[in-house]
Amino acid sequence: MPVESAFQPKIAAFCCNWCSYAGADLAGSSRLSYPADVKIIRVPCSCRVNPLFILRAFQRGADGVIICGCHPGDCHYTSGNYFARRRAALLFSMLDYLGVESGRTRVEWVSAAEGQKFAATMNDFAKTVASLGKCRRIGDLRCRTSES
Amino acid sequence: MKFSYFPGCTLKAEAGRSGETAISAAGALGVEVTELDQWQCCGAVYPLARDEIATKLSAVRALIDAKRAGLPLLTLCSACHHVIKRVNRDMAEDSDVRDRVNSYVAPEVPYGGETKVVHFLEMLRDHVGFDSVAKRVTAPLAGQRVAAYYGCMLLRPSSAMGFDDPENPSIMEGLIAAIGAEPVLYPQRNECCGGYLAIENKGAAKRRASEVVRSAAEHGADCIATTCPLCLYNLTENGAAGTMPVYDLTALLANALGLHVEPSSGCAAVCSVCSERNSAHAC
Amino acid sequence: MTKIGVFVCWCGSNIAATVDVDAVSEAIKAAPGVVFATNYQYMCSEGGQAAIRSAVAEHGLTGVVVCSCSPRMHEATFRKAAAGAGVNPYMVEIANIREQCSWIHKDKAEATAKAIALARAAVAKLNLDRPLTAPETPVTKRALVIGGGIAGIQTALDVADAGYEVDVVEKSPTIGGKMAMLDKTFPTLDCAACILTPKMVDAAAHEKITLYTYSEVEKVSGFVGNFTVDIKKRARSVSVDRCTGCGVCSEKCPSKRAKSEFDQGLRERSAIYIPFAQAIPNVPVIDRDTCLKFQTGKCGLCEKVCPSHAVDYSQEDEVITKQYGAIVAATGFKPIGLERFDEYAYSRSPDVVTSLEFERLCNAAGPTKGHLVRPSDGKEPKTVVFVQCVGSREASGIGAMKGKPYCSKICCMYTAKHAMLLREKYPDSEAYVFYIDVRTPGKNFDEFYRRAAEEYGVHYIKGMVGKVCDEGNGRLTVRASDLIENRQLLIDADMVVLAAAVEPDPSARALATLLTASMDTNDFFTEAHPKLRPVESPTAGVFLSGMCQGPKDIPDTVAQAGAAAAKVIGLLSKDRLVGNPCVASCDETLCNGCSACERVCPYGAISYETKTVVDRGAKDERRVASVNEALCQGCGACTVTCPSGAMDLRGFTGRQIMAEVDAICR
Amino acid sequence: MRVDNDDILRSSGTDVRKCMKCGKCSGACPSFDEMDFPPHIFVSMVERGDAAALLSSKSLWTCMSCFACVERCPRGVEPANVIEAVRASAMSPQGANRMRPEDVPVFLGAAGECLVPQQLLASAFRKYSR
Repeated sequence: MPVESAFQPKIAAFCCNWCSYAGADLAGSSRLSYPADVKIIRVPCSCRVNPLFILRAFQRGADGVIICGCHPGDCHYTSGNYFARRRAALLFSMLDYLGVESGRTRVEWVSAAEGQKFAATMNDFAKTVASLGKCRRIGDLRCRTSES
Repeated sequence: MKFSYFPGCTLKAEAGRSGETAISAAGALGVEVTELDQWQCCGAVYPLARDEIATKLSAVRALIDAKRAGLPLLTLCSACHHVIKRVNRDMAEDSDVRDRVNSYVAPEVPYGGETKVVHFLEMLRDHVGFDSVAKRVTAPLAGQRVAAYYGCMLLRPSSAMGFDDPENPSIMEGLIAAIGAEPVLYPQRNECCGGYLAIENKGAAKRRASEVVRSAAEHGADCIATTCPLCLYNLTENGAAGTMPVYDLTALLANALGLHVEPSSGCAAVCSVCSERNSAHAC
Repeated sequence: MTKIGVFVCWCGSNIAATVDVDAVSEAIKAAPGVVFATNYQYMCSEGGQAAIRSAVAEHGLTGVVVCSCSPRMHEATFRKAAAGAGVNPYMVEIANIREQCSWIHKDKAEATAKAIALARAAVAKLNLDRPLTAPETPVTKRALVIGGGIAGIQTALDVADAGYEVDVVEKSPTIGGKMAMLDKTFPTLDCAACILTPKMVDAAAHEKITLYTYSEVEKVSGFVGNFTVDIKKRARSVSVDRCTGCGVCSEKCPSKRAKSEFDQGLRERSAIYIPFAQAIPNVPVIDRDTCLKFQTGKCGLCEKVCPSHAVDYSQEDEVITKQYGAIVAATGFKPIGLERFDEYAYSRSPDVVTSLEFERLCNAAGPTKGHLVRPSDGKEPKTVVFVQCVGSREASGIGAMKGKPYCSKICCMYTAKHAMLLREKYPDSEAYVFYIDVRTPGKNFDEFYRRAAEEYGVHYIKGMVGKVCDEGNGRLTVRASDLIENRQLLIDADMVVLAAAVEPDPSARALATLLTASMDTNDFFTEAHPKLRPVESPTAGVFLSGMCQGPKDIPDTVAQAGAAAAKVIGLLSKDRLVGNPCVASCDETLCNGCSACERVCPYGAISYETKTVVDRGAKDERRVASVNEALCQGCGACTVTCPSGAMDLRGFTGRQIMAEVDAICR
Repeated sequence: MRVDNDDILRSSGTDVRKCMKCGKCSGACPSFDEMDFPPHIFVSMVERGDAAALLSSKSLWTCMSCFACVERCPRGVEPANVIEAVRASAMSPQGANRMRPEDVPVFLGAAGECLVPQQLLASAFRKYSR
């Protein structure tokens, strides 16, 4: 992949096991590319994503964090995605207040059938994050490795 | 039991005596009623437009005066009751209306719908109790088959008025039974009398009012009783045309309590003969 | 410290063409805990699995990372392989370097770097994995069906036919439910009793089925496979064993003023009564509220006249406790009360009836012996107006809603049936049906409705009734709109039939609490998944049959009843249930007893108990959360809700996920 | 005459999109026979943005605001409010009032006393002018 700029954002994508992770698999088996900067962490449900995980990611130098879950009403555990949505709304507005731009955080619903949407979402998100540049606001110097 | 009282224009003007009748009946039942010092017309019709503020102001002023007196606000005319109760609900629940009205009226303490608006019938049912009314009746209307006429404004919209079951009400029948008469149920009792159409389209108002009177007659009523001055007028002038007496229910109450009300002039037919327990008594 | 072996799969060229597998296995050797790393052509093949086994033996591995395809594909394979090699199967992590890497990237250096990062994340997580054991519980091979209508009967018969014991608990004195009240059924017009009563008899006669009528579920504890249920058998005051069902008691009973529940109040019944002729059991019950013996102490006539000495006034309620592996809710429905719909004059006029009342008036075993007449004066109706959607499809406006927001689903069809029955009985009668939409999806349903209009001459009018006036002379005036012709109609009618919305039986709410089964805002039971698990409650071991889950007609109800039975049979056929060990657990030393987790748990798996907690050597009485591992499905909602960090999810602990975050943000 | 459909939607304060076109309002309306456009058509036309066509409707002056439609609507739409909103729009141009102060004296007696209940005059005046 041609590298347009030296900056390659680090993006953590939390995907629920039942919909979004399967959607990512479908994107893979359909050979739909998205940037290698996006790395997926599998969780049973989007509601397992503790706000602390997101803060940790930014502290450790992530430039963007996205949570993907089942569409509203389709949660494998009936209501987990609603919890995730509410928690994310609160956390993201606080992060925005702290200077972590709202473009760096996102919640997206991706079903197991939406490989196309998964790839498109990741491409779009990566592009947005890249345009925002390095996230320095809450990164912890002590957590920086020498290479960064 | 003490109440502030909002008489409204009609009961002060041509039907003036019916307001006084009601108040004296209340007095006889041990209810102390104080007319608000100053009041303006309620607005006559509740403005259905949400953004309409000016026409709600006088109702709010009355509500604020009652709040100052620390008393529930008693109403008698259906229209006044309807307007004041709905405006009060807006003040309690619609922050937009509340803010705009408060900034316009500028009371010492912002008004937020604190006053309880009570119709005369509710006062009798909930504060005096129909049983107590029955006990004080000295001249029961035995043998009279009285058809209660509710009209629209007391009952609807029920979520705002919270007065009675809008489709199968019972409060007036309760009072009719308490004063010794026999209530007559008929399907038109909660259908419109024609309302203000009487000005604009007398023919339509006549058709409506006649339908109400016909329905009451078919169900064997001797007379119709209502508490709304406009209904009283429409049913008398446009509906009954002399075929069926239409009374102000509070006058029937006063007579049953032995207050011997004089017949009212003009449209507001108030019966004085009932105390003689005469069933045929067109005024 | 976990001794980790990493196995990088080529997946033929699927991975190896884009990812430098040698580089990955080489780089990962430096990761903490990794003592062995290699790569192989096909890890999922027997050869790959053998490589795992030998590496475990050789290096004493206690954990395995496989860098391969999606865990959704082969996680189970590799867990099994690890278990075969003596490694705890939950000490296996998969790094998905195919779907998430080789298949979506073209640049080999970039893909290789990402594969290494993903492998590192898996290793980081595995370092914090702990061996887990999937819980196993035995299964009680008996099912409980709550509700004895057509749904409950069908489920019970299907489960019993598969050879399992089934108990049916029914709160009324007989099984049969609402279907027993119906006259004909759509779209075939066959008689409801003719097809239902044989099933009732089958259920009663089935050696595997026990019926508890006039009984209620009082208490439920336990979990899937192992429920313990208290059933209260209310006192019938008549011995089921002795009674022969001769009916002399009901005949002689002097108290005959109670309204018959079965006949929708259209007939009066005695205090000792059998609801209807084909009732099962065919044993009367004494309604103690109207019985003179119980109310005044005087009477006792039924006891005297009973030839088999079955009447027993001293009977008391009895509670029995039984074990079940599965529970089926089949609590059914009722039509809504029409107190708030008096624009239709329902409470004013006896000739304004609900559809269920109309059904009884048509029924040969009903209060009029099938002679369809007006309840007020017993005259045959000539003009009948049917009003659909009474209380269905409502929305709240300035006030609270009077009815229900949903479509009741069955009204369009039974109204067509009723109109046809009327026209068949009285060819000179007129039937008007006021409808908003006619909804007839179903096999032969639309044809049925069209027959009503075309062959039976039923007048279908798109519009709604605004007011019904009881004119007091035996006439009803119906005022309604005709939207197609844009006019208002005044119809002089003899009867008005209201298609009242359906609602869940009121007993369902309390039952849902007992079962910790969730309900929607309308008190219908919620299914585990609206598409894929329609007959299961989110609570494991609880299944749904019939109207308690949503409005349904008889064909749908029977189909769902069978589906619920299949699920029950699938559960009971297992000797032991293997659970998911990746469930929530509570660190009692951290728990502050706030109950936040209990509220978010969709499965009712969390309860609170007061117990002695040893915290840093000190003993303390505390109210702490406790997770029922058989009920927990492992979603993790509680873990994030917990303000003190006491709740964690095994297999996906906070530390594990943090470690993954750290690894990929490196 | 020009009318802003959005103004009508706003001032009626009701959500006409909730209407499921059952026609119960027109089945309940006691003034139906006096109307050219009955209540359900008012709601429908305002919903599709065609309130202008209603400005000359006879129904504006024959709706009695009895709230039967409001009370009985199963969807919480308030047809009477929609009619009132259109009525207000129809009267907004100068001189478009249906009732003028000079129309009042016919209802007064020789001594200036009201020949009809004052409430009737007041309500009609409020409804027919602004």
